[in-house]
Amino acid sequence: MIQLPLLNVRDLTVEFSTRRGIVRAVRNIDISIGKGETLGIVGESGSGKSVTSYAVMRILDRAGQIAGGSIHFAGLDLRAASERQMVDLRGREMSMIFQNPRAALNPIRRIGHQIEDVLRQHAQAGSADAREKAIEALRDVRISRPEERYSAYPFELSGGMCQRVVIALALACRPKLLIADEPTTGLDVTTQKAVMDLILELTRARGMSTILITHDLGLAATYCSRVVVMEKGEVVETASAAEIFAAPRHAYTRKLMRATPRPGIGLRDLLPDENRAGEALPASAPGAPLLTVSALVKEYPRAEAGLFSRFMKPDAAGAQPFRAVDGIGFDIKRGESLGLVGESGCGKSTTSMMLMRLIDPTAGSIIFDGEDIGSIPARDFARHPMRKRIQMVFQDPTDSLNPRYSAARAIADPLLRLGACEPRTLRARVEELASLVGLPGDLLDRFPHQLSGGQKARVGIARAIALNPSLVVLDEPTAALDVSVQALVLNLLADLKAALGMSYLFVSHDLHVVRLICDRVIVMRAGRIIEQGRAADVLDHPKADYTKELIAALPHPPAQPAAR
Amino acid sequence: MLKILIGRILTTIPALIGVVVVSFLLTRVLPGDTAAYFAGPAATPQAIEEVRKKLGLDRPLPEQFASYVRDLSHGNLGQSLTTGQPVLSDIKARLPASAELTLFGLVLSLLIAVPLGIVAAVRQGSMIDHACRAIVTAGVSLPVFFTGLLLVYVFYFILQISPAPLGRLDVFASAPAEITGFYLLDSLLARDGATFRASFSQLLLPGVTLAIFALAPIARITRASMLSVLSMDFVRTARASGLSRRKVIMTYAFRNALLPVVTTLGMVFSFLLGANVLVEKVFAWPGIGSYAVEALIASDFAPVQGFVLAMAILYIVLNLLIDLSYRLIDPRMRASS
Amino acid sequence: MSRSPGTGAAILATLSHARYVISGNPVTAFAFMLLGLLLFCAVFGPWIVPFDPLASDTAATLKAPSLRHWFGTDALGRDVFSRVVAATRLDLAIAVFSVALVFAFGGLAGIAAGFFGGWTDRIVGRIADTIMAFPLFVLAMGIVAALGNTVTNIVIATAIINFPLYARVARTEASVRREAGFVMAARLSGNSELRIALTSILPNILPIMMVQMSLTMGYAILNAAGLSFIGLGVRPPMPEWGIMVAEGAGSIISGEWWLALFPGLALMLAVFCFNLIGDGLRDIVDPQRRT
Amino acid sequence: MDRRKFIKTAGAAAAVSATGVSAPAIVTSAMAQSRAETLLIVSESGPNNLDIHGVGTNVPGYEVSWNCYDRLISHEMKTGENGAPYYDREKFKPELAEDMNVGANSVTFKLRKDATFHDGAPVTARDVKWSLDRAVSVGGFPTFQMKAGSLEKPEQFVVVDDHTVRIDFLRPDKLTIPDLAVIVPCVINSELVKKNATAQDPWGLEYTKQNTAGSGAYKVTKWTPGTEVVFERNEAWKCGKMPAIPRIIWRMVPSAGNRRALLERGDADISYDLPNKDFVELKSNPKLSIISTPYSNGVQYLGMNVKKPPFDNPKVRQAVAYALPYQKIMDAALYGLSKPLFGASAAATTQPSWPQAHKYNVDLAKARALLAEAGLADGFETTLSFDLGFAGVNEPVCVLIQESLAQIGIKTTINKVPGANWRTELNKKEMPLFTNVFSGWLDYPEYFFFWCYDGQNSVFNTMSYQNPEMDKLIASARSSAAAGNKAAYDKSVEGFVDLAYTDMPRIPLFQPYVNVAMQKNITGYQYWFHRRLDYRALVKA
Repeated sequence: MIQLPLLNVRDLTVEFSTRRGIVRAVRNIDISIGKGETLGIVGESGSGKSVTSYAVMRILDRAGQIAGGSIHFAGLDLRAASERQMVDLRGREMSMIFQNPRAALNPIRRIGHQIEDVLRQHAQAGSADAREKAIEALRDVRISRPEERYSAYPFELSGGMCQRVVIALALACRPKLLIADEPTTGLDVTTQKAVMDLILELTRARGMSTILITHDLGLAATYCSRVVVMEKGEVVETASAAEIFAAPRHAYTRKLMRATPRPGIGLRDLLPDENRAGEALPASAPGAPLLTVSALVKEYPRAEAGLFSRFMKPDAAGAQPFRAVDGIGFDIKRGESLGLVGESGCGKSTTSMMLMRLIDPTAGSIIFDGEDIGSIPARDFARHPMRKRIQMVFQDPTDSLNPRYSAARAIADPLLRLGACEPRTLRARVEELASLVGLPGDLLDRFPHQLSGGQKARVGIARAIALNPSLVVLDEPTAALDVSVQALVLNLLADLKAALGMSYLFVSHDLHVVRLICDRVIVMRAGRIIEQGRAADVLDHPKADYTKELIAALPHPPAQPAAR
Repeated sequence: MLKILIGRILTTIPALIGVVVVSFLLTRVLPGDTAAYFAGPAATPQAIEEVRKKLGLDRPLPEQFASYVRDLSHGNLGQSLTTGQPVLSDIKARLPASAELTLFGLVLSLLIAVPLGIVAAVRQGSMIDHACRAIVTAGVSLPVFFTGLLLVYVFYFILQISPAPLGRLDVFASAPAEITGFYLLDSLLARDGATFRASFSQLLLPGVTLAIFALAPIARITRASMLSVLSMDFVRTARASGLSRRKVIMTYAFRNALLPVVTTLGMVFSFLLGANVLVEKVFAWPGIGSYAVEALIASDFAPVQGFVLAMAILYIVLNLLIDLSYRLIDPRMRASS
Repeated sequence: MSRSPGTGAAILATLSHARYVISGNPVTAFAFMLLGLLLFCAVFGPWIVPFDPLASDTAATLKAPSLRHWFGTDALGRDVFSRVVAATRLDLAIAVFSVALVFAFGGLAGIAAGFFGGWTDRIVGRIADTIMAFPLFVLAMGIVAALGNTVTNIVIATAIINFPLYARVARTEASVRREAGFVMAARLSGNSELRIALTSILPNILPIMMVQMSLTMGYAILNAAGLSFIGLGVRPPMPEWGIMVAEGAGSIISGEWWLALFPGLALMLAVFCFNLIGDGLRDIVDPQRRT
Repeated sequence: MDRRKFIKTAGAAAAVSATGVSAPAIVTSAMAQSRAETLLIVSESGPNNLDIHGVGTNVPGYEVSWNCYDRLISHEMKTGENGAPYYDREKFKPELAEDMNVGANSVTFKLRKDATFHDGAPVTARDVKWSLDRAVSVGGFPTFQMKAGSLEKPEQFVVVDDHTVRIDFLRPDKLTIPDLAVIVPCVINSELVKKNATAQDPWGLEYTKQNTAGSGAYKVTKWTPGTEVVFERNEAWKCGKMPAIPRIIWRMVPSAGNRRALLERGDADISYDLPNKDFVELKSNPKLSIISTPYSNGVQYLGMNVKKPPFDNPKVRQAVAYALPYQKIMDAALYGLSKPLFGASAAATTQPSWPQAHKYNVDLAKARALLAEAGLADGFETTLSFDLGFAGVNEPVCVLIQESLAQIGIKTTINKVPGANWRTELNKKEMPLFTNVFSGWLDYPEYFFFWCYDGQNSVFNTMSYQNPEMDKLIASARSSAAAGNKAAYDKSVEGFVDLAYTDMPRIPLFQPYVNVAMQKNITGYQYWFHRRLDYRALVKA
């Protein structure tokens, strides 16, 4: 007897009506998943991987519709199913979990009630036993003291805990299929691992099929038996995980795999062959300390709330001042690239803001090239001659560009303000900077919303280096980028550093990336430095338990075939 | 909880001081001479000066202000020239009328506008959406006094289905025993169905007039807030968990959309209290708004100041209530206390 | 350096987006048509009206609408149609000037409050709170009564009562952007705080303020009408919708419905138009729909 | 739903519930009052004080005083020009007094023995003296009005015995007796009020402000300021025929349109402050009767400040008089509901009466010529002010005047003055051009001229007109009236009228009407000098 796949997607096309007309987000794709199977769908942003899953669940938003093909679930034609039938299927037969677990839960409803809602909707529980069953569902996802948590609101739980609740919600009715859409994006690595392990364990124990949608090849490789690679709305390759990593057939798959940072490779190895510049990366030779930080502290008092501000930000009064950075000290040498890593809330961003002199430290000193810039108030620093020597590249390239400035205007801004340039030569200098960061000249008159993520990142970098700074703080500069773009940007940064002789402070949560680009690394936790040392030493032979834990949690893609 | 309440009240003190000072100054620059009014139609200039001295209006402004504040602290809001009564008792007598009318209008408006807003959001871009928008906008585009007169004309004069626009009760009916000052409630409490019906029918037209005016802001914010909530992740989660459409919209989306609606309600309420001024004039409603307007036209300081002060206090109380309802709606607020 | 090609492109993009929004939104399209009509009346009104809006004709008082007098005549025999058309200019002027005034003060104060925070925020907040604590219409009445009932004072009063609204919106938008990446980047580029507020914050919240402005324009006209109703409007014999409605309202019951109806309709259409445009603008500037 | 039926059923329901224990008594008694026994009056504004002696009592307050208090004497009725009852200036009738004896230096009143105050206390001569003392002592309007009849000092009022009062004259004055029949010299329950007086308030003004302490035909049983006044008939009233209507409800309805609607729908019984237009149109309503009577001794005029150029030049004033659109004003602003005061024929002789028509007519050529003579051929600019409180008439009047004056080159800006500020502005005597009404309770030409044209420059001489010749004529009219010299009196009156019309400091526009609209079943309306309603005579069929 031939075993029918649980889910069979054939020739699926999804269209969105936008103001530029009909856009096909997904084109003629075939995907199937058998019972008990774990399938990974991998692709970069815009590849249509999420749209596919929404189409399967039939929860596309108003503008989107299934234009062609078929979706069969357990033999039922989902395209033809009534909304009524779909409501019954969703949550009971097939469930979905999303990224950003905190946002995925109703913020003002007790989590227990949210689980009950699902149970009762699908008649899995009545009013008598709903509470009991909800608590049981919470217990299933390893939430300790589930009776207490039953009455908790999402904001009272950590991100990882929220994701467990979302999983409990999805699995409460014991569905046959679970679609996990980027379930761990935005979570810290240690949490990420715990959540993934939990999903895998539960679905295996219940014999469920799972679709894991992710941009992270490493994650897919670690957890999936079969992988579908999507690019621009099409499936480019489908194969077993082992197969796809051992012998990727499609060029895109190869490019993707190559661009994924992993241990044991160099920066240049991330690039596809055709982009690969001939010259090897020059080794950095750190000189004398450029910046010395000692006993740096930042405290935040809690602000009082006035009548006026109430509508915007209802916050509490009278709490203890909060120490975001708690007496740290380190230095950055000339030409050195220092990594600053840690999980969210560890104080790494606050530290970089203080170094940038955008906020004032509570205590401690920041000696830059012999001068204590920490004692200059942040508001006066804009006019200080040191200003041009410390610049920054921001995490979100979209947010960091004024929507009303063209690319050229954005790059020219520091040149105009800090007067490094004659007005006549301004355009030439902007074009020079653009070519330096690999931004085509014809894009210079475009506005941010007309540029791609990678292009915006390049504009941000061009702006940061416009004044030939000595130190550039890079705040997660590639976190919002796809891996293939990240590979290019990382290489660009390394080249620029070598060419212009700058020092970098590289703030990141991604240990793989830090290993590739940094000479030294500092590990922070709760405002303190846990460990610091040469990047290779710290990452290969961590001393602190916390560092060990971080490294252990990293997904490890299987060994790569040698670069051809 | 109490501490927060006190804290909130404390933060409103500067605004209260501002209101007292501004209303004092504003009424002092009003044209019209109180002394001349008191001195009577045929007074000589000396007689007017004498009265001025007697009323203390010849003293420098800061001194007058000090005595005004002194009186205030004793709960003395002065005397109204137009009604001849102490302002405090006037306001006490008239506030319930205004409050009842405004609340009635607000509730009526809510009952219509909120469902409209929800439907418009759920069916965004449909003809229903456009129709809702056109209707509520038309409502807010008419001056309230015009709407009021039109309603009187149609429902009282032409169709004869509405009682005479003669205030809160028919001339020949008597007010229910005062408990809350709200005739609807009081007559219910007294189990007096006839008075309830009578006061309800009087309340209907002015209430509708106000409600029409309040439709737009409420429907608009409901729609906007629903739209933004509907696009949130948790709504998608709810849909993906197979919750029924009704459950998703009402329990998940709407309750979350309520917060901005409640905020707007506060503003709409104080806005309506202002619009009330005109509606009360049209319907001979013995409320605080018409009282203030007449006083203002007559350059009668004390009632204007008293009215403004009463409204400021009402506004502050209202905001406290909104704060409290925030806490009811959103557990995050409770937690931050 | 040249910014024009980029700006031009941006304008084109905005226009095409506007066309997209309007094409999907018949109500907004209608509102823009209305606006065109209003502007036409405001500019050319005095030249296109069939009668002198101020000329009385005691031989033809209170005539019902006819071919000669489209909207009838008033108690002094003045042509209501001519008066309604001629009033457009004054009413739009009241709306435009009061909104411009409150935008200049309220908008900037709000930006300062949201962007600089601290004492600026506190002071602007207190001022806004104080104004909000007043019953707004009565405050406007008080101001006009105290300063005298001239057009200028009506404009000032309307601007003052709208101050909290503008300050609040501008403050929220500015404080949202205070920590935005591009603002920090502007700081790094050596821009002074004031310069950042004016070049980075202001242009970016302008679209949202435009929505606010459109909505309050309608409110300004209504406010002026309300003031007229209680006798604090503009001086006679200047035609103004509010005053015409207020005066005509008393005649509805005696059967001269045209006295209040036509100016009332004009007033309603104008307010309606501004409100709808405000809504439409919101759709146009809403970044969520602009993809 | 049928409204009447609704009221009835509502009443019935209340009556039924009254048999239960829970319903409060007030509900039933009030609801049971039948509509037929109640008169419903609607007006724009109500009293701010129930006592005319009070500080700043407004005009609606006078109506309360008139109906709730008695005076020593009152006027007889005669038939007016319009066929309706009109008070007879010349004939007095006793009210609290049963006999009046006028001597050369005093007048003596015998009081009714059976009259009682609302609380049952008898009305005595002491009450009368106390009341008159109060009127001349409290200051403000009552004292001013008493002075108009040479009643100035408490010593003038003498208690002869319990039921006899003598009033001594300060000087011979024809107006003394008429002034005792106006509203101010009302008789107040002195014992009751003294009980409620305080050291700061020896005349008990605070008490009478809220309570009626009189012997009149009605008493106020409920007063909600700004909303309603409820009167009940004084069943023990002795000073005249028992009024027909037991209960009066006076409701304030600010919107004129609504007042009209209430009348037309038959819900309100009577209203007297509607726009002229409504009265004209209501005349054709078969369900209503409208009575229009010209103000006695009242004129609406256009005043000019003669102290300041250009109106200091009589030629300019005459030019204005020739340029006013009198007929248009009559037609468009007043709907014909006024008595014209212009365009007397050139041959007409001046009468010894007031108000009377002047001989000016619209003659723009003459007006321009006069302006040119005054050296203002190109005209000038000025401001035309009016009282916003009476905008219904004033605004169209001013707009028409503005339009007309523009034709002779006088450009005017119209200035609306809020009602509260009007008197202040008048007192300043700085407005160059304005329209206003003056009317005197005492219907005598010299009375009018004494206040409005005399060189003493009273507040009512709003033009600041001072002319020794005019003063002489006014003085002679007063003295000859007191002396009873009719020929001299007539000559003086004709003299000052002529002078006023040549010098033209103020241009009479029209004599306003007081209009009353009521249901057909209401009869008995009387015109009084104070122009308010006398409830005592009204009958509801």
